[in-house]
Formats: sequence, C-alpha cells, structure tokens
Amino acid sequence: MAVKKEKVAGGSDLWIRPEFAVIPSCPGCQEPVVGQLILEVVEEMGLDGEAIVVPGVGCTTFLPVIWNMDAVLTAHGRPCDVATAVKRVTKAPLVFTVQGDGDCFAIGAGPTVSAALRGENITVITMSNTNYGTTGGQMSPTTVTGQRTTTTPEGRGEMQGHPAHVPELLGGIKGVAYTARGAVNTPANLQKAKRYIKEAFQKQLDGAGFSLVEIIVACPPNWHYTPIDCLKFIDETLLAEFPLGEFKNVDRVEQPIPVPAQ
Amino acid sequence: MAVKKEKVAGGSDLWIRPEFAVIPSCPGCQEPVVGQLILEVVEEMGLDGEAIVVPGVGCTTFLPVIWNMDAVLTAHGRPCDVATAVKRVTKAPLVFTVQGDGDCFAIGAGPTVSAALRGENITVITMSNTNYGTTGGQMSPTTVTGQRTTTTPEGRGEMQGHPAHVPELLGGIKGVAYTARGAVNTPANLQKAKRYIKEAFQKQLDGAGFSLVEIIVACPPNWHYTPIDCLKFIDETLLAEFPLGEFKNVDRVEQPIPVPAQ
Amino acid sequence: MPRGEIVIFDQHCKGCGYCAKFCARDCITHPSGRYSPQGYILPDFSAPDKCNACGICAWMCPDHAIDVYKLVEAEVAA
Amino acid sequence: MPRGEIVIFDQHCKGCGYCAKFCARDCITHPSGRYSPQGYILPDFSAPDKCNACGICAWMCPDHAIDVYKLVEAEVAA
Amino acid sequence: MGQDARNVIMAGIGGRGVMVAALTLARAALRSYKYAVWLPSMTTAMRGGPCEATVVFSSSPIASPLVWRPEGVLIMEASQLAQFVPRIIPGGTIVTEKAGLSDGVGRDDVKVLALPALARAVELTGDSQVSNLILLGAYVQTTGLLPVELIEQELTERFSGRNEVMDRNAAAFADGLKLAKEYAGV
Amino acid sequence: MGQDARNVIMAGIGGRGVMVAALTLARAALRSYKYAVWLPSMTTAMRGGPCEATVVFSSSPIASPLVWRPEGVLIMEASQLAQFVPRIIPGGTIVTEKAGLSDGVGRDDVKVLALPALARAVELTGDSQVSNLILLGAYVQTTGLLPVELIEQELTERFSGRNEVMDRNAAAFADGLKLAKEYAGV
Amino acid sequence: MGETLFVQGNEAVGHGAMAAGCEAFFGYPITPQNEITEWFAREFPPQGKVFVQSQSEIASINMVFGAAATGVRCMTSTSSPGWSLMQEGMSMLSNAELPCVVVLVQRGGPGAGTTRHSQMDYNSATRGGGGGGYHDIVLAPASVQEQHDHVQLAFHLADKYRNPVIVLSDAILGQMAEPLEVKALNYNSLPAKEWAVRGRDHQSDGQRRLILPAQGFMPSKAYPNYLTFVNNLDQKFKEMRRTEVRFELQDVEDARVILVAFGSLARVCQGAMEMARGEGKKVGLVRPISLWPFPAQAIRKLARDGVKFLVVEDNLGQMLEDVESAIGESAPVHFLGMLARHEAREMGMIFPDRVLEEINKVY
Amino acid sequence: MGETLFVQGNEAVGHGAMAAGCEAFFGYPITPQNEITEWFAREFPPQGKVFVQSQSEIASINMVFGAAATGVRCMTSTSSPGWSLMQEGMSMLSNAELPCVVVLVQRGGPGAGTTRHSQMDYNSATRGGGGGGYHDIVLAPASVQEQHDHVQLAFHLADKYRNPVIVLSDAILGQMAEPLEVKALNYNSLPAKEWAVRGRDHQSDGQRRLILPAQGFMPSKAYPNYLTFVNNLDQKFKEMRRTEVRFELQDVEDARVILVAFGSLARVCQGAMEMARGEGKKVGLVRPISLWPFPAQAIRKLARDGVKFLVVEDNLGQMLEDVESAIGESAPVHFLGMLARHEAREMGMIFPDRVLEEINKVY
Ligand SMILES: Cc1ncc(C[n+]2csc(CCOP(=O)(O)OP(=O)(O)O)c2C)c(N)n1
Ligand SMILES: Cc1ncc(C[n+]2csc(CCOP(=O)(O)OP(=O)(O)O)c2C)c(N)n1
Ligand code: SF4
Ligand code: SF4
Ligand code: SF4
Ligand code: SF4
Ligand code: SF4
Ligand code: SF4
Ligand SMILES: [Mg+2]
Ligand SMILES: [Mg+2]
Repeated sequence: MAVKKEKVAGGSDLWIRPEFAVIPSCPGCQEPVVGQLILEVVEEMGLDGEAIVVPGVGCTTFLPVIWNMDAVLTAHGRPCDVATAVKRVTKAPLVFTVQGDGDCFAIGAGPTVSAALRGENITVITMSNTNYGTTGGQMSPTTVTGQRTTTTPEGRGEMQGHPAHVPELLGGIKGVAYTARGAVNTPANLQKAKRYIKEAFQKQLDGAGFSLVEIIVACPPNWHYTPIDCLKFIDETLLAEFPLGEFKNVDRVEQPIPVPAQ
Repeated sequence: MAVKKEKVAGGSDLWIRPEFAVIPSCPGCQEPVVGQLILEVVEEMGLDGEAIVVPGVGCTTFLPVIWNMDAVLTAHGRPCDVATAVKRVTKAPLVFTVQGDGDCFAIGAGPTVSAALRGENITVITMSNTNYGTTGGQMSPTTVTGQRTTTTPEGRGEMQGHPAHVPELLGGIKGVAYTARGAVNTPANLQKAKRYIKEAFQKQLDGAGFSLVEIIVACPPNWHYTPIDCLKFIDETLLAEFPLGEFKNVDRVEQPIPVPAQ
Repeated sequence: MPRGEIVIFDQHCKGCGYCAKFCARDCITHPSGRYSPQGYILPDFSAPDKCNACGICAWMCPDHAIDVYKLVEAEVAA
Repeated sequence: MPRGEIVIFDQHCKGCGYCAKFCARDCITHPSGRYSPQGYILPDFSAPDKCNACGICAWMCPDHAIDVYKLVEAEVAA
Repeated sequence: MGQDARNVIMAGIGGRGVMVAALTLARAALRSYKYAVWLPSMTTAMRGGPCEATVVFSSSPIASPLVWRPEGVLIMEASQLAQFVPRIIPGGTIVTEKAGLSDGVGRDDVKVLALPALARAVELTGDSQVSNLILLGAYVQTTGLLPVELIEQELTERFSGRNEVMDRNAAAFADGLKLAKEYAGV
Repeated sequence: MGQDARNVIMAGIGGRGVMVAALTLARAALRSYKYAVWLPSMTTAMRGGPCEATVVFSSSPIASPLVWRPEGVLIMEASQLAQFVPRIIPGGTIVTEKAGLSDGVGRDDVKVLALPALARAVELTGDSQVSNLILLGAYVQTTGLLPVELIEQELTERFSGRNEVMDRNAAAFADGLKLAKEYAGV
Repeated sequence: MGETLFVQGNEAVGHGAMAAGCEAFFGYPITPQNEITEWFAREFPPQGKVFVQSQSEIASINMVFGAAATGVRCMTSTSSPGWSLMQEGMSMLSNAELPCVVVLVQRGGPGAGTTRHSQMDYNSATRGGGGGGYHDIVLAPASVQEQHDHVQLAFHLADKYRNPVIVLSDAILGQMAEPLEVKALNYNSLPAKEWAVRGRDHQSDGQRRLILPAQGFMPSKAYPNYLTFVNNLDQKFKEMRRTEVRFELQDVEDARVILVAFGSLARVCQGAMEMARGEGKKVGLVRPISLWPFPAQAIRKLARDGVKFLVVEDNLGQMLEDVESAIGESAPVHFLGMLARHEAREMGMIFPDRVLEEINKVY
Repeated sequence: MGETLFVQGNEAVGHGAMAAGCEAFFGYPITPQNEITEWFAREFPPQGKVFVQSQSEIASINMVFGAAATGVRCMTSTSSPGWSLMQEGMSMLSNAELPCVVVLVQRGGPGAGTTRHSQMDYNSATRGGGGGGYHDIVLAPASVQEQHDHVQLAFHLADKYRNPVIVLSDAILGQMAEPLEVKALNYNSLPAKEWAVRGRDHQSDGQRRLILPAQGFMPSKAYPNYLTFVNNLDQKFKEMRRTEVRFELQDVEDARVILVAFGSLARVCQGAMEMARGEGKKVGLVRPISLWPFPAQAIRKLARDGVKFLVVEDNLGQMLEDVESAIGESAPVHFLGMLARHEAREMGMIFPDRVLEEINKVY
C-alpha cells in the first residue's frame, strides 16, 4: 500500500513556463484568476490548438502573452474589430477577445457595439476592475458612483456619468446570442463564472452569434484596499450595482423580414 | 366685410431665405420635413436665440446650415462629443445634434453610447433613412434585413448583421432620460414625432439627462422607390421592424450608491 | 366661401406628390401636367373650394413649397 | 491519513491571502511570518491533516502559486 | 495625344443623366478609337448639385484628362452654361437646354444650338429623364463628333434585354438628331 | 552645472517606494540648493516592473537630467544592481538591499554597503514598505550627500498631520543612519 | 493577355486586388472612393472572399490588422478624413510588421474639406501621419491601368517588407474611366508567412504565434528588446530607400524646364508638355512613382546648368520640399500649386493651359 | 513674482494652462501623460472649470473642437497612440480655424511602442499627421519651466492665428521634476472672438454663427469658395513662417561642432557640451524651439567654413531632414539617433557621455 498523489487543482499547463515564471500582475489582482478559468474551459473543450485570442490593451494584455495559444494583440479598444477579421478570414472555431472594462466599453464602445450589431460570431471576455488599472487607476465606464479614482478624486459623481451595465445593454441587440456577468470573489461565484465562459464559447461553436461575459475582478492598488477588503468591496458594493447572472441566452437570431422589390 | 388670410402652415421663418432658397435634398426626401418639425418646436419653446445645433455629416448636415441658429458642424460621427463640450462650456439651455443613422450609430456608436453613459444633458435627433444617403446609398446600421443597398447588392443578409434599434437600446442606459422613435410618413405620425422632439427638448431643459429621438424618413433615390412608394415601404416594412413610440421617459436618474472609504 | 387657400411656390417644389396624396379633401392634383424649370412635375391646387386650411399639405411638403392660409371673414377695420 | 496536500510555490506567491481566507478547513495560515525575497508575506500550509483536496485555495490563487493533490491509497503496481 | 483627338464637356445638375450621356459617348468612341477618357466631376453624389463630365478620345494615348478649352459643350441645365462660354475654342459648339436660358451667350465665334429638350423628352416619352440623349443626339449631329451608328450600337448593347428602356432612349437620341437639323443655324 | 553638483540613481521594482525615496531626497536638497532634478523612469505604472529615479542637485542650472556615470546608486531590489555596477564612478558608493544578493559586485574601487533593509523594516514597523527610507538613511549617512537634518525636515513637512505614518518613516530613516554606521566598511 | 475593360480608376483597384489574390477587403463609404467599396461588396462575397463594411475607418484599418495577422492578403481604401482616422492603425501595422495595402483616394482638405480632388495628403502619406516615425512605401499611379498595376505591386512589396504599402490616388484618378487591361502581374515568389496566426495546431512547428503591435516593448524571440526592434525598422527603411525608388523620366535630356509632378497632376503636366513642345519649347517631366522612398538622387542628377525645375502639385507645396531638398542650390525650383487652380467649378482645377503659362514664365 | 514649486513637467502643463485662463480640458488616460489628465481632474472642477474624461482621444479632440467653437481657451493632452487617433480632429480644427492647445508627451513608437520617452512624433507633429496639408505651430520645451511657459505661449499663438498649437513634450520632460516659478505671462491682447457660437441672442450683432470644418466647401461669408479659403490658409502659414520662428543659440560663435537638438535631447546635449568644453573643445548648440516653423534660416547662417553639425534626436532621423535641407551642401551634417541609446534600461537612453563620444569622433 502506497499513497498516490493526483493533481486536482493548480495552474493550467497552458501558462507558458518557465520563460514567464511570474504572473505579471499586482498582489491580489484577480485578472489572472479569470485567465486561469479561460484556460481551463479552453482545455476542457479541447480547443487550445485551434483557438485564437485577441487581447486589448490594459493589465489583461499581459495574460494571453504568456498562454500557449495563438494570439493577436491589438490597439487599445480595437479587439472586436480585429477579432471580426480574424474570425471571418480563418473561420477558426474559437476566436475571443480578452479586454479590460475601459478597453471594452470606453474607447472600445464603438467596436464592441458594432460587432454585436453585426452579430459577429466571436466572444468577448471583459474584466471589470472598475478602473483603468494599467495607467494608474483612472475612472472607467464601470466605476461606481462615489468611487474615488485618480480622475474622480472626490468620488464619481453627477458630472462623470453612471456606471455602464454592459451585459444587460448588449443583451438588447439582435445579433447577440449570449451575455452574462460573473465574479470570482468566492469559490461559488468563480465556478459560475467558469460556466458562463463555457456557455459563451459554446454559443460561438454553435454559430449562434455574438457572446460576451463580463467578470468583476479585484484591483487592490487602485481601489486602495487590501486584497481581502477588495473582496468585501465586490460583495457589498459592486454586486449591488452589478448583479451576476445571464442576461441573454438564445440559440439563433431572428429571421429576415422580406423587403419588396426595390 | 372682407376676407382676412391667416397663415396657418408653411416653412418656418428660421429657414434662412432667400440666400438658400432651395432645400438641398432630393425630391421626396423627408429629412427637411423633420428639420421643419425641429424648427417649429424650437420656436414654440422660444429657444431659437439660445439654442446651439450640432450637425453630423450626412444629408442632414445641409439643413442646420440654412437655419437661423448658432451651429457647430462636426466631423462624421462626432456630434455627441462636440455637443458634450458645447453644453458643458456654454451651459446653453438647448444643445442638440442632428445626425443621420450612420453618423449616429455606425461611426458614431462610440460617441453616442458614451454621451449616454455620461448622462450628458444633450438631445440627439437622428434621421433614419436606413442607408448612407450622402455617399450614394450604402448599408447603414438601420438597413433592414433583405434591403438592397450599394454595399448589400443581394439584400442585407446574415453576414451583414441585424438592424440597430437605437432608442430601445439606449433606453437601457442609466444616464438616459428619454428615447423615442417617430416617423413622418403620415400626418398623424408627423404630429407624434413633433411631440417626441418637444418632450426630448423639455427633458434637457429640466436637466434630466441624455435624450434621443430617432425619426424614420424616406430616401427615394437610394431606396429606388418613388416618393409615394417610399411611404408604403415605411408603413409596411420599416414600421414592422421599428415600432414607433417612447422607450424611456424618466424624470431623474437614479441616486448614488455609497462607496466605503478607500 | 372656401375656408382655406394654399400657395404653391413652383420654384421650390420638387414634385414628390406628398401634398396631393395627403390632402384629405383632394384639393391638390399631382401630376398636373405642369413642369418646373428643373423638370419636376408640379402639383395644382385644383379644388380650392374644398380646402379647409388643415395644413397637412404644408406639413408633408419636404421643400416648404406650400403656405396654407385660413380665410376668415373680417370686419373692415373700424 | 490526510486526504489532500498542497504545494505552495514561494517564488510565485504575492501574499494576497486569498488561499487562507477561502480554505474552509483552515489549513492555511496567512500572515505566516515568512517573507518572499520580494518582501511578500507568504502563507503556510499549517494544518495539512485537515486538507480534503477541495482545490479552492488553488482556484482563488491569482498567481497559480498552489498545486493541490488528492491523496489516494494505491496498490503497489502489480 | 494624336492629331485626331476630340473632346467635349457635358454639364448639368446631378441625377439627371449628364454622366450617363457622357459615358455613352466615351464607350461609343472606343468602338473606333483606341483611347478614351471619361472624367466625371461632381460636388456631392446626391441632391442635384452641379456636375460635369469631360470626354476625350484619340487614337493615341491621352495625356491630360482635363480640358480647359473644349471644342464644344453640351449643357443640360441652362444655369450651368455661363461658366463654359469663355472656355470654348473659336469655331466650337454649344448645344444647350433652352428652358431657363435667359440671355444670349455673347460669342459670335461659336455655333449655338438651344433646344427644348426637356419639353421634348416629356412630350416624346412622358419622362423628362431622357433629355440627355436628345441633347447628345443633337450634339453629335451638329458637330459630327462621332459616327451616329457607334452611339446607336452602344445604346443597343447597353440596354439589351430591356426593350422598353431601349426604345425610350433610342427614340430620344433619334429625336435629338432630328431636332439638330431642324434648329440648325438658329 | 556647478562644481557642487551631486547625483544619485535609485532603483528597484515598482510600487515599493523607490520613487518616493528619490523625491524626498530631491525636495530635501532644494532646502539648500537652488536647482534639483528628479527623473523617474518606469516601464509600466503598475505591476511591479523595474523602475529607477535619478536625482541631481546643484547651486547652478542643471544641464542634463540623465546621468550615465552616477556617483552612487541606491538599490532596493538586488536583481536591479548588476546593470549599475559598471556605471558608477571610481570612488562611488553602492547601498543595496541584501536580500536576494548572490555574488559580490566585482568592483574594488567603489564602496559597497549591502543591508537587510527589508527584514529590518518588517522587524521595526511590521511593514516592509519602509525599507526605502532605511536605505536612504544609510546612503546619506555613508556618502554625506546631504545634511541629515534637511531630509528630516522634509519628512516632517511631508507627513505633517499624519503622525503614525511620520513615526514609521522617521524611525526607518533613523534606523538607516544607524545601520550604515554598523555595517560601514563591510 | 487579359481582358480590356473601360472602367473607372476606383474599379481598377478592385481588378488589381483580385489579380493579386487579395482575400479580404474592409471598408467604410466615403466620397470619392465609394466605387471601390461597392466593387468589393459586389464581387468578393460570391467568390467566397471576405468583404466587411466596417463601422468606421478606424474599424477598417483594425480589421485589416486582424486579417493581415492571419497571413492573407487584405486591404482597405478610403479618402482623406478616413485616412486621418487610420493613423493609429497604420502605426500599429508598422510595429507589428503586418503587410497590407491601403488605397488612399485624396480629396480636398484640410478637415472635411471637399469631396473633390487634391494632392494634400502627400505629407501624411510619406511621413507617416501617426505617431512613431515609421515609413510606408507610397506608390502614385497616374492612370487607370496603373491603379490596377500598382495595387498588385503594392501587395508584393507589402509582403516583401512586412509593412503596409499605400497606393496614393485622388478623386480624378479614382473617378475617371480609361481602358484597362486586366492581368495578373508576376513577381518573385516570397517565403511563406510562417509568422501568421491560424491556431497553434495549424502551425508547422506546433508553436504558438504571437502578433503584437508593441514589438520591442514586449520581448519576443525576434526582438528581445526595443533596440533590436528599432534597429530592424531602420534596416528595413534603409533597404526600401535603396531598392524601391521608382520614377519615370520624359524628354528630360534636352529640357530647359523640367516639370516634377505625380499622379493626376503628372497627366496634366504631360498635356502641358505636349502643348509646350508644340510651341518648340524644350520641356521635360520627372514623375516620381514612389513618393516614399523619394527619387531624390534621380532628380539631383538632372540639376545641370541651365535647367530649371517647376514642381506642380495640387496642394500648397508638399513634394516641393522634397524636391528642394534634393536639388539644394544647384538649380532654381519654381512651384505651381493649388492656388493656380482655374475656377472651372467652385473648387477649381489646375489645367494644362495654366501649367503652360507657368512654363512660359520660367522658361 | 509667482510661487516656486517643485513639480513634474506634466504638472507644469496644468499650472501653465491655469495661468493662461484655460477654461476646459478634455483628456483620456495614457502613459506617460497621466499626471496631466489627473491634474485637471483634481484642479479644474473646484474652480468651476470644465474637465471631462473622454471615452477616447478621438473624443478628446472633438470635445476640444466643441469647446473651442464657443470661444473659450481649451486643450487636451495625450501621448503617441492617442495623438495618432487625433489626426482627423486636428485636421478639422485647422479647417474650422479653431484655436486650441494640444500637449503631446511623446513615447516610443511606432504602434503601441513603449511607455517611455522618444522623439518619434516630430514628423507627424510638424507635417500635420492628418489629411489635408495643414500646419500647426509646434513648440518644443526643454525644461519644466518651459512646459509651463510654452503652454501659455501656445494659447496666445492659437488665438492669434485661430489654429491649433502643439506643445511637443516627451516622457522625460513630462515626468521629471524641477523647480517651477508659476506666473502668468503677458502677451499683446487679441481681438474678441466675434466668430464664436454662444446662441444667436448672445451675439453682439444678433446674427447666427456657423462653425464648420468644411470651410471652402460650404460657402460662407468669410470664404465664398474653396480657393479663397485655401488662399487664407496659405497666407496664414506664410505669416507663421515669417513671424513665429523661435530658437536658442548657445556658444555657437566659436564652435567647430554645432549640436542641433530639441526638447529633452537638448538638455542631454547641454550636458555633453559642458563635458566637451571642460575638455577644451569648441562645441555649440542650436535648439529649435519652434519645430514648425523650423528655424532653417538661422541654422543655414551658422554653416560657415569649418563648422560641422551634429544632429541629436531620439528617433531614426526626422528633424535631421529639416536640418539637411536647411544646410544643403554648405557644411557636413552628422547624425546621432536612437540607435545610439545606451541600454541603461531595456529601452535605453542617449546619455551625454554618448553625445560627447560622437562629438569627439566628428570634431
Ligand atoms: C489609444 C490609446 N489610448 C490610451 C492608451 C493607454 N492605456 C493603456 S491601457 C488603458 C486602460 C486600461 O484600462 P482597462 O481597459 O480597464 O484595463 P485594466 O488595465 O483596468 O485591466 C489605457 C487608457 C493606449 N494604450 N492607447
Ligand atoms: C471620417 C469620414 N468617413 C466617411 C465620410 C463620408 N460620409 C459622409 S456622410 C456619410 C454617411 C452618411 O450616412 P448617414 O449618417 O446615415 O446620413 P444620411 O446621408 O443618410 O442622411 C459618410 C460615410 C466622412 N465624411 N468622414
Ligand atoms: S493595476 Fe489592478 S488590474 Fe492591473 S495588475 Fe494591478 S491589480 Fe490587476
Ligand atoms: S440621398 Fe436620401 S437622405 Fe439624402 S437628400 Fe437624397 S433622399 Fe434625402
Ligand atoms: S390645407 Fe388641407 S385641405 Fe387645404 S389643400 Fe392642404 S391638405 Fe388639402
Ligand atoms: S409636397 Fe411640396 S415638393 Fe412635393 S409635390 Fe407637393 S409642393 Fe411639390
Ligand atoms: S485544497 Fe481545500 S482544504 Fe486543502 S488547503 Fe486548499 S482549500 Fe484547504
Ligand atoms: S492565494 Fe496565492 S498568491 Fe495569495 S497568498 Fe495564497 S499562495 Fe500566495
Ligand atoms: Mg479596467
Ligand atoms: Mg442615413
């Protein structure tokens, strides 16, 4: 009788090691947690050799750079445009973006909305840390009312607009097959977030149209909380503003309305 | 006993005449009909000396150029950005854009969505002729499925995406106070459209936030219908895809959620 | 006595025919047989008696080529 | 016999403390008093007996600094 | 550019057939000449702005597609005429729509033909749109710019399979030829 | 640049106080010198990338904010040291965090002080973050770069009203002064 | 020998792209290039090729980025305001070393400007309008045939250098129709695009591919650091300057006045030359075909004693600076720019007659 | 006399803008200019001035367009990728003749490039990166004090010419701190902005105002047609070239080697000069302050016998072309560019010592 060890959890083999030994994120940053979820799903679906990932510019960028997966990096805010072309030209089964909330819905609002309107058969994974992490913690579209950032030193107020609810909003577009919002602040939420990602990828495999999953992540240095307090902030404040769940889940988009001879 | 004549209808005095005697639109184009509605509302509200109009680039551009009203013309797709600044700096009671559907929601998707997210206290009037009139009739975001344009010669299909429902979509944004869709294909719809415009302007006077009115207009040369057949196309095809009505009408946007000390 | 009167500005008209289509009282004929210098087919205010100055033809006219007048009997100024 | 075992890679850890917070069985201590060369406060796998290899500490670890192993009794290969 | 090079400028307002008339001429010319250039010029694609097209053809390569001093102009909208008058070479030709033409053209050294093409088009086909081919017919007839058959062949090929349209256009073109003779020297 | 110009380069990884230490020095210098330049340099603002700051001060205008051959370096993260070693002028000074330092520095003509600032910081305040001021204290003590009081004044002004933070930083700085003396010549 | 058509310059672009094996076109409508976008919308989908009407020119150029990353030949076209919007994308493409073709049909500027012709984008095309000091090869066709030929050449050069190539057209060239002989041009074959993404399992070596517009910033095998990357750029630009200079000389041998003009204005100048030679005047023409790299040396060589240069451009003097810089003080350089337009239409044109007038002045 | 602060160059921009009476700032975060945006976010709202964090640099520049149309002093700042995105807006502003200030804090390029310093946007700043051949005055500060002073000068010149003015900074100037004396600079007063929109009833003459970025295309009172508009542009650019050339000469009288450098590299060159003069070498410096209009004439004048020029730029040679064009063959021009960076960090820097080395080579 001996004891056998079976690895049941730990970093995916798709993280390129040891060239990039250390995850290039701040202590307590949850973006790599989401990165890991994506890799697990891609592996479980057996797609890592076929997939092409299209990162935006932000802290998220540095994750796909250390994945063993073909990748096309882009200009800030343009992943949806780039992914559109990559998908149409290659017809690869899985083409998805990885973007920050600013990348996806500030500078990227046009590309994201337009890809959704075209019903592009791509998936957007957007990480909502409610600020611009990379550039030092400025307001982002998902910054919540009252939140202090380097460009809302008194807290986001009247003149800075209201937080964006991207999955809800895009759910209202015809060409969109799937939208959801997840978080990784608890193991249970993390597992749910993973299911959302899987479901979104499946939609793409089914050719159902555009899919998007937003995932809320902690950003300790810019929130000025300890990592543990960040989780509390997510739980008490962010989830009150941004409910988790699926907001659209359809199999196929509607049928044409005939136009009389022109 | 004599007969007195009272003018009860006809072109607004705000059209600059005779320098610009002829309306610069194609025969049967309904964009100037909307232009006239806007001018009537502005006059009725007594705002023509205070208002600043911000046209986009398209066939609509040529209308405000011949209005007796301060105007800031813009780059294609950028009226919402420009109007944001004009409003914030001047605090003029009425700052509104006049845009085509392409200007507003193709190249302008980013600016329009972002201004809505910021809850800018401006009004967008967008004219939906379901194509790019100015450049010769290409597909626009509101081109309906099956519709032939110069870039969808076989009719808009699967690969070209689905028509955009702008008022419905933007209604889902917090900072948005008012959205509606009108048409001017019948006298009754025209009167309703006028009321929507007035309501949108009123929201701005009340400081309620972003407002948008989309109005469907005939574009005979690019639809390849006679003007009269255009009205039929609107009635039978476009209104089936794009229902008329108000999609959001709120007085004040929601209140802040407090954020714990950061 | 007719209750309304319209004036059509031929030089503005582009011949779309909306005025004629929407006049509920069929006061306007289009096509009329008349052409503008640019070759547009002009409408005719062919049945002035029936006009009630509802204004609809002017509302619908894209080119602001119609003015509508209400005719009211007026005392001669005192 | 313990049912699980975890390996913490000190050189990857950035000391966030998520692993300790979410181990439902309190197997992990953080802060532990140990520091990484970069000055991060390391966690300790302080109660290995209680570990059931649920994997949660690894899921929650942003830096993939934990591997979790299930311990199973195995026949020695025949 | 060869000795046999010919040119013409056609002008009018957008959407009324200037461009098509010019293109028809250029294509027809290529049935006999090796080189041709058709150069359209418009301010905006839609909304009836002023527009013009230059056509040059030659049996040797054509250097400039732009012609400052054309040998003739064809004017579909009278308001467009004035600016071209000083540019036409002595001995050149003006064929113009008569409607809206107020004054004389003020040049003795060019041939001028002012025709009621719009009215004739409506009269002939019920469609003012074909006034372009009436004027083209008249221009070709007056100047001998190109053998008439080449243009007829071009029209036949262009509208093949669309008899009704073909008939309307052919009738207009023929009418132009006739009109030119009637009005010649006026 | 005047005869009295002094300089130092400080280096480490982002977010751990290199920049602040350098800025504190530059501001303190301005209490006595007319000119100072503080030049930070980082790859990305966040995520702990390598970063460095150059400080120069002088009583006359400073030409270049960039210094290729510094008179000394202060290293907060041992991995950052190697690249600076060859650049230091003969007779210059290295004050560095000891943790993670493997080899010798390979130069006989510079003074080297390797201090366990990280460990001391934790020991002293429970917060590794103040190792920057420990090293600053040690550097100033070793080189006589600037009168110690100027830095103390700067710290007092900087943290005025935030006693707890002030105490922690002042303690660290004082500890650095002390450490330098203890380790001097090691 | 190919088929001969009578088509507009804009349509010739489509035929050229098809002949070059272009697989994807992304575009947004803008006058005066709409016929290009419409050509691809009509011709590409039935062939199973990709056509996407983007939501803006920024999207067009980023879609080109995506398609180019997969290794297919792809392109976009636009006019001046859209070109302005593409500058970030152009800069990104240079960094990422992605080959593609951009057809720029110039209109009047600055700003929304006019929808008619001009040559006002010379500077932004040759200098790299976006940040970062990159260079694109710029080809300037002067006929409908060249519109077609240059698109093919552009695809070849783009692949050869892994860099965008610009075909600089204008409203006159784009809209005028001339006879076009459609045929595929032959170039040396180029190595397969080993670097392209297609999914890791489809890579010959099973290794993942990474396309990034921040080469040198993010270390890669090709460029471990910024300096190696920048050095490569420098080498590439030098090689282009050495190898890709193209120009045409006409009657320069005996010329007393040498015209310098590109694109449609070269045609106008040819017209003026014919007139001048008709009057017995010795006039020649240099037509730069590659505007970047600029044929500075070729022009310098022509600066003999007694020769005068007359630069004719439909702008306020852009190529002029390159000509002046090439010639220095070795010959007088005169300029005829857009202020010399005759007001034939409200926006005017520089006609051959006006160029002749100027030739006579400086002769 | 104003207050003396010890602040970063980026913060000095804010102080300068405040002193110039700037009323509105629109910006989007980007390294290495974030301190500017954050300064305005912090300082402007409490003063009742307008700060908007835009959704992108395209929005920033179009917001500037809107604010400028109302006649207030307004500005934005960005770095190279954002600068690329502003090209359409810059072109529109020139056409519409709207005054504004853009602070461009250059980083490495092309593409996403690096977040650290470079001088790679010289061309796109001086040539007009967008379509349409416009020019903006480009000022190149070389100290924290000048960052503050030039912003004020820029506002004055922008209003004077009704044209955007660029302050071309870089990561070094933006991030380094130096003592700054804050004070409002005085300039001749300028006419009131009669042309600005504010609502018709608020116009002195009761006439509506029309701001349009298609002047010359859409007829207006000022410009009934395109040629009058273009002619005005031409006049304006000529006047700028005549009047707004700025530069600084240092020790050029006896110099055998004259360095030419701008911005932070001028500081590096000053350091090298000090070293060289310390070794008894006669070295001088020309520092162009206005990069457009370029001080070509001033440089040409220095090209006496026996003088050699050494252009030092942190790019692959951009200003170099302007210097060469100015000097022609009258003196040798050497170049030290970014390939000469020491690898102090992965992205390197050109240090004074390296410049000195080169001085010694060419001396
Ligand atoms: C055109 C352009 N503008 C600005 C930037 C600077 N920039 C880099 S990342 C970023 C925002 C990052 O925020 P987000 O997308 O939310 O990602 P995060 O870093 O928070 O994960 C910005 C503004 C850029 N790279 N390019
Ligand atoms: C940056 C830029 N891209 C393209 C154009 C060309 N353009 C002018 S108007 C227009 C579209 C017009 O369509 P829409 O906004 O629907 O207005 P419409 O003409 O239909 O009323 C386009 C693409 C432009 N002016 N600027
Ligand atoms: S700044 Fe925020 S999002 Fe970026 S790596 Fe750090 S914690 Fe993560
Ligand atoms: S193209 Fe269409 S929208 Fe434009 S003016 Fe003509 S009818 Fe109106
Ligand atoms: S006013 Fe009314 S009734 Fe009179 S003509 Fe017009 S539509 Fe007819
Ligand atoms: S509606 Fe107006 S434009 Fe149309 S036919 Fe009647 S009068 Fe003419
Ligand atoms: S595997 Fe589960 S039980 Fe074991 S240490 Fe981790 S979280 Fe605790
Ligand atoms: S979760 Fe990971 S990084 Fe955080 S303390 Fe535990 S082992 Fe370290
Ligand atoms: Mg973010
Ligand atoms: Mg439209």
